[in-house]
Amino acid sequence: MRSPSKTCIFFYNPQFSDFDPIDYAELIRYSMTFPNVSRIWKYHDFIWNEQNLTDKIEANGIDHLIVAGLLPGTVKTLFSKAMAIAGKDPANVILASFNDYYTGTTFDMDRLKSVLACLIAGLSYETVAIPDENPVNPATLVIGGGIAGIQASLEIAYSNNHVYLVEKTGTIGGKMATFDKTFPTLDCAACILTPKMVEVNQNPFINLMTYCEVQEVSGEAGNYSVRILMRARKVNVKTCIGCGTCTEKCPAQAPSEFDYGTSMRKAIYMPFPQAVPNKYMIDAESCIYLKTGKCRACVKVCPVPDCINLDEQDHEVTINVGNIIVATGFKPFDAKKMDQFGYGRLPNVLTSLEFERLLNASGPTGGNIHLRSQDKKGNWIFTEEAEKPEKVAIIHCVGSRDKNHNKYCSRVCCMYSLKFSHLILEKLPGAEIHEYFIDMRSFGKGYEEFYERILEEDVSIVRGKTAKVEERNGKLFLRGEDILKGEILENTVDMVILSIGLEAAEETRDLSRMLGIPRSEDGFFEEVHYNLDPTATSRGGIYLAGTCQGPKDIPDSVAQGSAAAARAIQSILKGKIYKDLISIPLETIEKRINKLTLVQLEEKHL
Amino acid sequence: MSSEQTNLKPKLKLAVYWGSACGGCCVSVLDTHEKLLDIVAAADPVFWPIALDIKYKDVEAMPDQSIDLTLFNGAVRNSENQHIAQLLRKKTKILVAYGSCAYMGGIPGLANFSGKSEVFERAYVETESTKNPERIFPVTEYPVEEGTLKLPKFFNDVLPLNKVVDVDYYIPGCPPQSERLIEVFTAIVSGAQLPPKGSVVGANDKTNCDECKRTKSENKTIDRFYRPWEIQDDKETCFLEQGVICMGPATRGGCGVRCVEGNSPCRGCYGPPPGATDPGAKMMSAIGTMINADNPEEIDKIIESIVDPAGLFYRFSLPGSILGRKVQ
Amino acid sequence: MSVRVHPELRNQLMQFGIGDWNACYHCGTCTAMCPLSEEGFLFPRKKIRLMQMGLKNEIESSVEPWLCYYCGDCTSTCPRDANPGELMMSLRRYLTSIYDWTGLSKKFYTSEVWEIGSILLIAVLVVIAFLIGLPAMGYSFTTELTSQGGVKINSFAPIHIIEAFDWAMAIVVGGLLISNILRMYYKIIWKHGHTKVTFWVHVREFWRLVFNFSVQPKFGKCDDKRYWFSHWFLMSGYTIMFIVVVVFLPWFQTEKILPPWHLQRALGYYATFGLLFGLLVAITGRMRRKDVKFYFSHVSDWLFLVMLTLTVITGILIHIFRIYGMPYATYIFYIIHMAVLVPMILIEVPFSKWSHLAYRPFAVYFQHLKTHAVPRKTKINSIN
Amino acid sequence: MEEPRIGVYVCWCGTNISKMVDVEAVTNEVKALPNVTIAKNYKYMCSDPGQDLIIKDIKLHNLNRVVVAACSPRIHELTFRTACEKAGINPYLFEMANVREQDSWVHTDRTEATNKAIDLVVAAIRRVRYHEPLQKRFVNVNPATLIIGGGISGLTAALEIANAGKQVYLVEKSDQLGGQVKKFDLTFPHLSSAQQMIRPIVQRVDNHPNISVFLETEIREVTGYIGNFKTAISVNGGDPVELEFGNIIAAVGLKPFNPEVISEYNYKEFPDVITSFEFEEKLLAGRILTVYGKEPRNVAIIHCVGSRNKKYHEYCSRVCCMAALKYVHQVRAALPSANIFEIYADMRAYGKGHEEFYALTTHRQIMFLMYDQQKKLPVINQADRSDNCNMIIEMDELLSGQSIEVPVDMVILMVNMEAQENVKQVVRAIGVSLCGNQFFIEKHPKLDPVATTTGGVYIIGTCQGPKDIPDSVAQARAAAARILGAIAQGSVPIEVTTASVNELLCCGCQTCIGVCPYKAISYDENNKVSIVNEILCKGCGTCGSACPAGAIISKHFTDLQILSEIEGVMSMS
Amino acid sequence: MDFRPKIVAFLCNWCAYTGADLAGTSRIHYAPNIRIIRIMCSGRIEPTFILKAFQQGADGVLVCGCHPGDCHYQEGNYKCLRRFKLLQKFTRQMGIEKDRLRLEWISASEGKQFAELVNDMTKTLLSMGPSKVKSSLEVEHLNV
Repeated sequence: MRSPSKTCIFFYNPQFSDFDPIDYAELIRYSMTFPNVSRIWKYHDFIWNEQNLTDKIEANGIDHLIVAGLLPGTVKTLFSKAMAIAGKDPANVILASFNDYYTGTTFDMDRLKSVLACLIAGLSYETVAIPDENPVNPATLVIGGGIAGIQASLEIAYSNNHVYLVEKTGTIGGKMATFDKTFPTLDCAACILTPKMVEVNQNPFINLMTYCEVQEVSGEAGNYSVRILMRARKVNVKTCIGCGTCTEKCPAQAPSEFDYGTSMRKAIYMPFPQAVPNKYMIDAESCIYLKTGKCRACVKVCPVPDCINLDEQDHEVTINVGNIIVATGFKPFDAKKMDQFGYGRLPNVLTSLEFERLLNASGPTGGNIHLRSQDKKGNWIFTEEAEKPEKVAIIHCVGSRDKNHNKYCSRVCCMYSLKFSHLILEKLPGAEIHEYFIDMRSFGKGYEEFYERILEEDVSIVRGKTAKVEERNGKLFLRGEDILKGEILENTVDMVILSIGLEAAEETRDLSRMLGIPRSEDGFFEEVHYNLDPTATSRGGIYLAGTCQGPKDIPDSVAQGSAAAARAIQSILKGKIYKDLISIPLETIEKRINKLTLVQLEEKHL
Repeated sequence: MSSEQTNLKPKLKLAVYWGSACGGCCVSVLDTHEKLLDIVAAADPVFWPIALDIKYKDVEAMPDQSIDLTLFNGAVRNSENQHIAQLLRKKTKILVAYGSCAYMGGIPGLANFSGKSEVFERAYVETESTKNPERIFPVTEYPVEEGTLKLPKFFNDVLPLNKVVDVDYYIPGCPPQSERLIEVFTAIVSGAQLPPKGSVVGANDKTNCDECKRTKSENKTIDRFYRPWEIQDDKETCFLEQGVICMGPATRGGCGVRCVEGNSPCRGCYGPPPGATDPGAKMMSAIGTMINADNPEEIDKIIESIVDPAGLFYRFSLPGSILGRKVQ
Repeated sequence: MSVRVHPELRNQLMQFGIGDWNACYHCGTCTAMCPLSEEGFLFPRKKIRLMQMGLKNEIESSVEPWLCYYCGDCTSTCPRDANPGELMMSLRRYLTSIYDWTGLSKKFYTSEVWEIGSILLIAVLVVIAFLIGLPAMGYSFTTELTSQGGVKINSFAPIHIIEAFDWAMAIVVGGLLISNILRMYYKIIWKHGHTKVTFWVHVREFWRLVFNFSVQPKFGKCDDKRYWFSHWFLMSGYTIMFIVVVVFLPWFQTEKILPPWHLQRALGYYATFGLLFGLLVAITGRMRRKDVKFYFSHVSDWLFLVMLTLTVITGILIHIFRIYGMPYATYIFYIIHMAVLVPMILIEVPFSKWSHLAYRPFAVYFQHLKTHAVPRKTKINSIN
Repeated sequence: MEEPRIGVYVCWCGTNISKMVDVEAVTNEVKALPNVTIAKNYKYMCSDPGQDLIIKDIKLHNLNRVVVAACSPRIHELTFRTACEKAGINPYLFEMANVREQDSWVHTDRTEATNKAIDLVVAAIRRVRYHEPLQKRFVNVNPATLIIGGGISGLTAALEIANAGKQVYLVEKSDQLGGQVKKFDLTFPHLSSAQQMIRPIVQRVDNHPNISVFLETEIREVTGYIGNFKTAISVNGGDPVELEFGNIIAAVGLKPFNPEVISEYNYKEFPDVITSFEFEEKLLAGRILTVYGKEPRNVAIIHCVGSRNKKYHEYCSRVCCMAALKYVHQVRAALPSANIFEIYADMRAYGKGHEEFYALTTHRQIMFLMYDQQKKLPVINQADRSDNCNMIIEMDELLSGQSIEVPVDMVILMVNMEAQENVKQVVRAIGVSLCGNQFFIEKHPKLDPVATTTGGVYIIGTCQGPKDIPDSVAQARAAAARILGAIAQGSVPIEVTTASVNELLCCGCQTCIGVCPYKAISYDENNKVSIVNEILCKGCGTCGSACPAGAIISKHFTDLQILSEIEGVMSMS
Repeated sequence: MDFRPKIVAFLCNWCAYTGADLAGTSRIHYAPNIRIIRIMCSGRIEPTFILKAFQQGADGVLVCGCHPGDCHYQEGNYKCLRRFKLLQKFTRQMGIEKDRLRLEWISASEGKQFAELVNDMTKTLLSMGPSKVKSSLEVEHLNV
């Protein structure tokens, strides 16, 4: 593209996006300063039909058109058509989609101006706006020890570079570790994940920091200094032999986070048998000693001298890193918000995650599916004594695809629900299973085949989301519509599984503030470019991986984990790293545009 | 004994026996020509049915372990062979399975493609020169006025020697090359360090191609197999590359590649090399690899040109092979 | 044979109310949420589907819109912006216009000018009738009071004339209404090629009409019973008043002041209270816009409420002024009363919102006719 | 070789194994076997404590052989080998018995399953006796990388690696870079311009000092091995150029499905039935016109053409739904009054911002119609004059239960994405395998989506399975990460279980040489024996079975080892 | 005791063995009569192994590799096929019934097919009865 002769700009802001935080007047003023900009139209003072448009083009002898605004693509074809009719090259209809440069809360006007400036000069913003470079500190910080974080850490470690892997909980493994089997191949999550976890623990280049949280991040690309809170585990990770005597003796109980509360764990505990590090830890909230100052049972029985130190305090460390990879994952949708399904009120309405634990051999029922039942004290608990469900219903899209909750689709629910059906049939042959879905989204590799397979199995898969779940004489009564049959569908089951969606994790908000990376409307972190840079952020040296960027299945998270690592490794190999994209002032952009032709520019910045 | 005799090195006691054999092996001993004198000089033949008139009872009378070296040739076909084999084992220090038959079953071993009944049927009824309408077959005991005539029991299977008794060494060949015999014999006589028990002696570890003078290349792809008389052998290139199955690559050297020298493919009498468990299987595997086709039909077509794989690949070794005999 | 889809129908439907039926992605929540949706008569989703696909005939032949009493559960649980409740409302408006052969209904619903215009016109005519018509006919009113000190109302509004007019109006309105109901019957039952309903069934099921008209049990099924009561109270009040005014006017519009416990007054008071209560609930609801059912208000909704309220209030005033012997006030308000009442009846009952008082119970009746319909010997063209 | 001292460990795998296999029985059964020093069972052998158990025993009972009966060796063989190594014995003196995937998970009779487990463990024990220590070997990595395919993923990977200052050879079969994206007008869901996106990338690649681009070039044969590959390419018929590189990325992408085979759609018969790709051409040209040069009054978009249907392709093409929704906006903008029909099966708006985009689309005056992509496809027929439209689509509409007819003037078929014609050739050249759908098989469907079973060869983008731009780009970077990592390390481990020739037995018949697919065997004229280049050798062992003289040893899969394994599985019956 | 046929199976590591694993991970149940031996490539399978299995008393031998064209080592499965064909001709001569020795292609994604294969083969073997290879080798008069 050489600098176009006669350009005109249409500012477009579609009716159906009611919020319009862009100061168009300012942009117009700015664009007028360019000599080759002949005309500018604002949305409202222009009749949006081809006739009018064609006339304008012919009348003003326009050969380049820039359509700028939010989702200008919605009208692009109108413009290309007009150009074609006017006998001009439709390829000269250029879009300035501001939504690609949305910085979360506001629009950075300078950035929008830069974009316009580039396009007016016939250049693409991405080519001109290449930030300056900093020297880079070879160490990398990975926040979050889920599969994405693990993958990223390992990738970097493989390149013989140092990684700090900071994990909030007492073990790495994240959500995946709590799953029983993974779709569509149904290989057991632990079996494929644990080797990687072990690897992380053994890899000399990875400094594993579990039970830690990032407190503050300062500095810029290539040299961030990060303050990390190291929670008191109160058990010495180095000396603990993981024998478990302490747990046996510990009198205090609390619901197990790992089992999503479907079982109890002691105050001194190991999150799960294959936890990494495979060491115990103390939960200050439930520890009797820490509340009353009495007990110390664990200390008494611990075979290792002063391995347990109940008085250990939290402390902070500060590390310096060149790159940061954010892989904080997701938090499950709170099913209580949808009262019509009675989660929280009805004991045998479970979330999908709870059910994963129920399926899992190391879960509360040793991998057998039992109903929740009341113990002597009347608490609802899972035991292997309890009855097994004969009829199970699985409701898709709980909290997803719903304007009252999360507008977006959570991407994995359809598949894991199908997986559930299969696993239930396997564990409870002859069980009656009903799946209620809206659209079956089995899009991944081998997913459709899996769906087909389940269809052949003895499961009723019904199009039509259940509307409500009520208790009727001890059983669960569902009412829904069978869309395809066009019938009301009423059903009484023993257990209901809610396929809950994924939401941005709590820490996302704080982190986005600390790291200065925007979040999109759905609350997940915003990548710098939807298509071209799904794992990078507008901050230099800060990358995203896994579900913190949006709902994802395991392979996609893993791919992103590696992808994020790529940039880090790249910068380390080069010894240099790009600064923040937003750090480039408008003047610089303008200078570059004026000074350089595209080719020189390319050469300089490669 | 005279005094000068006493300071002489004591001579070895040598036995040579033929089980189910053609006699070729015994002849191969004689084929040592003048070297035979050296043998006799070093060893007294104490039992050798074709050469000396010594009865079984004489052997039975001998003290155990009194014979130093026994060359047992021929396979074990009947109770007599078995009896003598066991007897000689008792009396002998070094029992050598001499020749292909004793080693692997040899040509008689081909009888294992059928059973006793078929053999009798063929031998005593069907053979063109036989007239036996009453279908009279040999029996182990037959009463006459003088008493009962006895015949050894005819076994259903042909067995290599080592399936009947424990064998010290094997000298392969049909028959073994006399030079090899001499080598082995002198080794024993000289009291040299003998190889571990159970090894094949009088043959090479490497297979025949090693000595074969024909030109060999890597392009061993076969579109059709030929039997030797079906093609004009160019007398230079490897038989396999001409499409003629030559057992050379899967057969121990030691014979001096005589057959190939005589422009006839190796037939494998020297048996498998140390690396191979089963004589025919390795060759089949190799030959299979050479078939130049990918789709089943073509492959079948090419294989058709191998008329009798079993007979071809196990000509000398069926009883000694993994399967040992045809399934009954 | 298969039916042709009509994308353009949406443009017509648009005029009958708010609602973006394309937003519906058919999760079925609304139908399942709805306490009134029952086997064979499923809504709202199925009806939304008809609207989406512009299946005109299928829409016209459906009773379901009338079976919906707009509790709003569907709308509040709808995961998209489809707003099923309001869509059903729009459908009812559309159907009313379809049943009406005069085509006025469509005009009234789709053009505010037409609706308000015609109301004003009639109002003016009424006023003229009183100010010019009656005097012209030689009627002159007196201001002297009765022995009880009440206003001599009949001197102003000669009972036989008013009664005659009432009857006339009743016949016109009734005629229109009946003809529309017949059209409704035709579209819902008759036109249905592949089923027929025996005469006996018509007779046997008739009680449902009466029952549903008087008790409105369906409305009762909606989650919030208050609305049912207020609506029923209003409806019963209205009906009583209607009957009394049209059929028993001489007995009702008396100059003699009867004791309060007298049936005439008792009925009057009951109706008044019923109307007032119902109106209060509806108006406050529509103003507060807290409840989904009241969230969206079409012009026709407001117009009707306003007019009815005016009618009631003027009615009350007339009553008071008459008893306390204030002739002028009485007469003036009598005119206003009529000026509001007449257009309300003429426009609302046959052509607009008020027609539902007839359509709803009939819909239930037809619904049951449908359920007892027996198939004719024609192939059914539907994949379910 | 010293007398084997074998330690046998049976894993419960929680209940995965112990539920169906009596691990105690197995342990007791094998305790007494010759050479077995100890036999134990444990809940999770793969866990740290489990591994420690082995390590301790090795030291305590100076074991020199280890057998673990647990899951598939494909999962944990490495884990336990590493454990053995930690304990100071050679990792190859270890053998694994697969009693989960191939026993406890597939059988229902506990005794049978247990017997089978015993057989398998015994076999492992017999086998491991003959295991020999093998040494890990490394090769240096050539920092250059070959990328096959100049689509968005190939380009991204190229830039990613080149920007790290490493050489990239980018080979593209067509005459221009940009791949499928180059054929698009807009991208979903932000409706940004695909052209504006791809053009600068292509320019960057073209002008990048570290990237050499070869257009109209195909890779026929790649020799060598991880870290040191070689290929000869001839740029459009010119004399061949020799390239050397350490890693390979396959990004050959997919090609659109040809709907002619679907009789219902009468593609080709009706000129106004076009594929999504043909429609993109129209969009780029600026005009949406029927063959009669008129603007269509009715446009239908049919989803899942060739997808999700066993007759054509069972898999979902993952992008069509969103692309179709994108078209709604584009058609609507150009033809404000046209009727648009979206004929779909399931609306798969799963990605970030997709569902929102779907919701947005519903506001653009469009009619959604649902059909059954498995059982009954819509049928496109010629319309009568009376219909005043070109074609009529007859279909059974699922959401309404009506069989309907839809008037249309133009039909856009959202065609499925399927494998390129030359995929087999590429696969053969770089030595990866294809799955049933002709997609490249990744090393692990979950945890290793971009690597393959062949070291140094990576697969990215749609050739691994259909995906949209962000997912392809993410994969591209993922592969880049691996390669940059390897380059940073400088060397990578290579195949250990190779073949080798016992020169004392080799008779020089040269049967083996022609057999090797990797040209790893050559003939040594002086010693008259064959010799194996153990770096080229990938350890398939076919030479081993081809050698008539039994002179070739396939390490870790020797005749002796396999034969004793056979004896092992049969020994208990 | 009732006859439980025993099948010795040689599976290539990349396709067949993975397929068998997939059958496991997908919990597709099949007859427990099979004993799987893993080799890297079907091209490694030698007649010796198969004969050995029969000699040891296997009632059936199953050989599985990648589908033609899909071999992880490019053409190992073709070599396997050729050898197999030749061997088959031999085993038939040796009186081993055809159905006791099978070669099938199983891809990494064909867990289901593998399970079906095993069940099918088990069924045939059950109907055929035990293999006589081993028994014909037991020579009655040796222990004289």
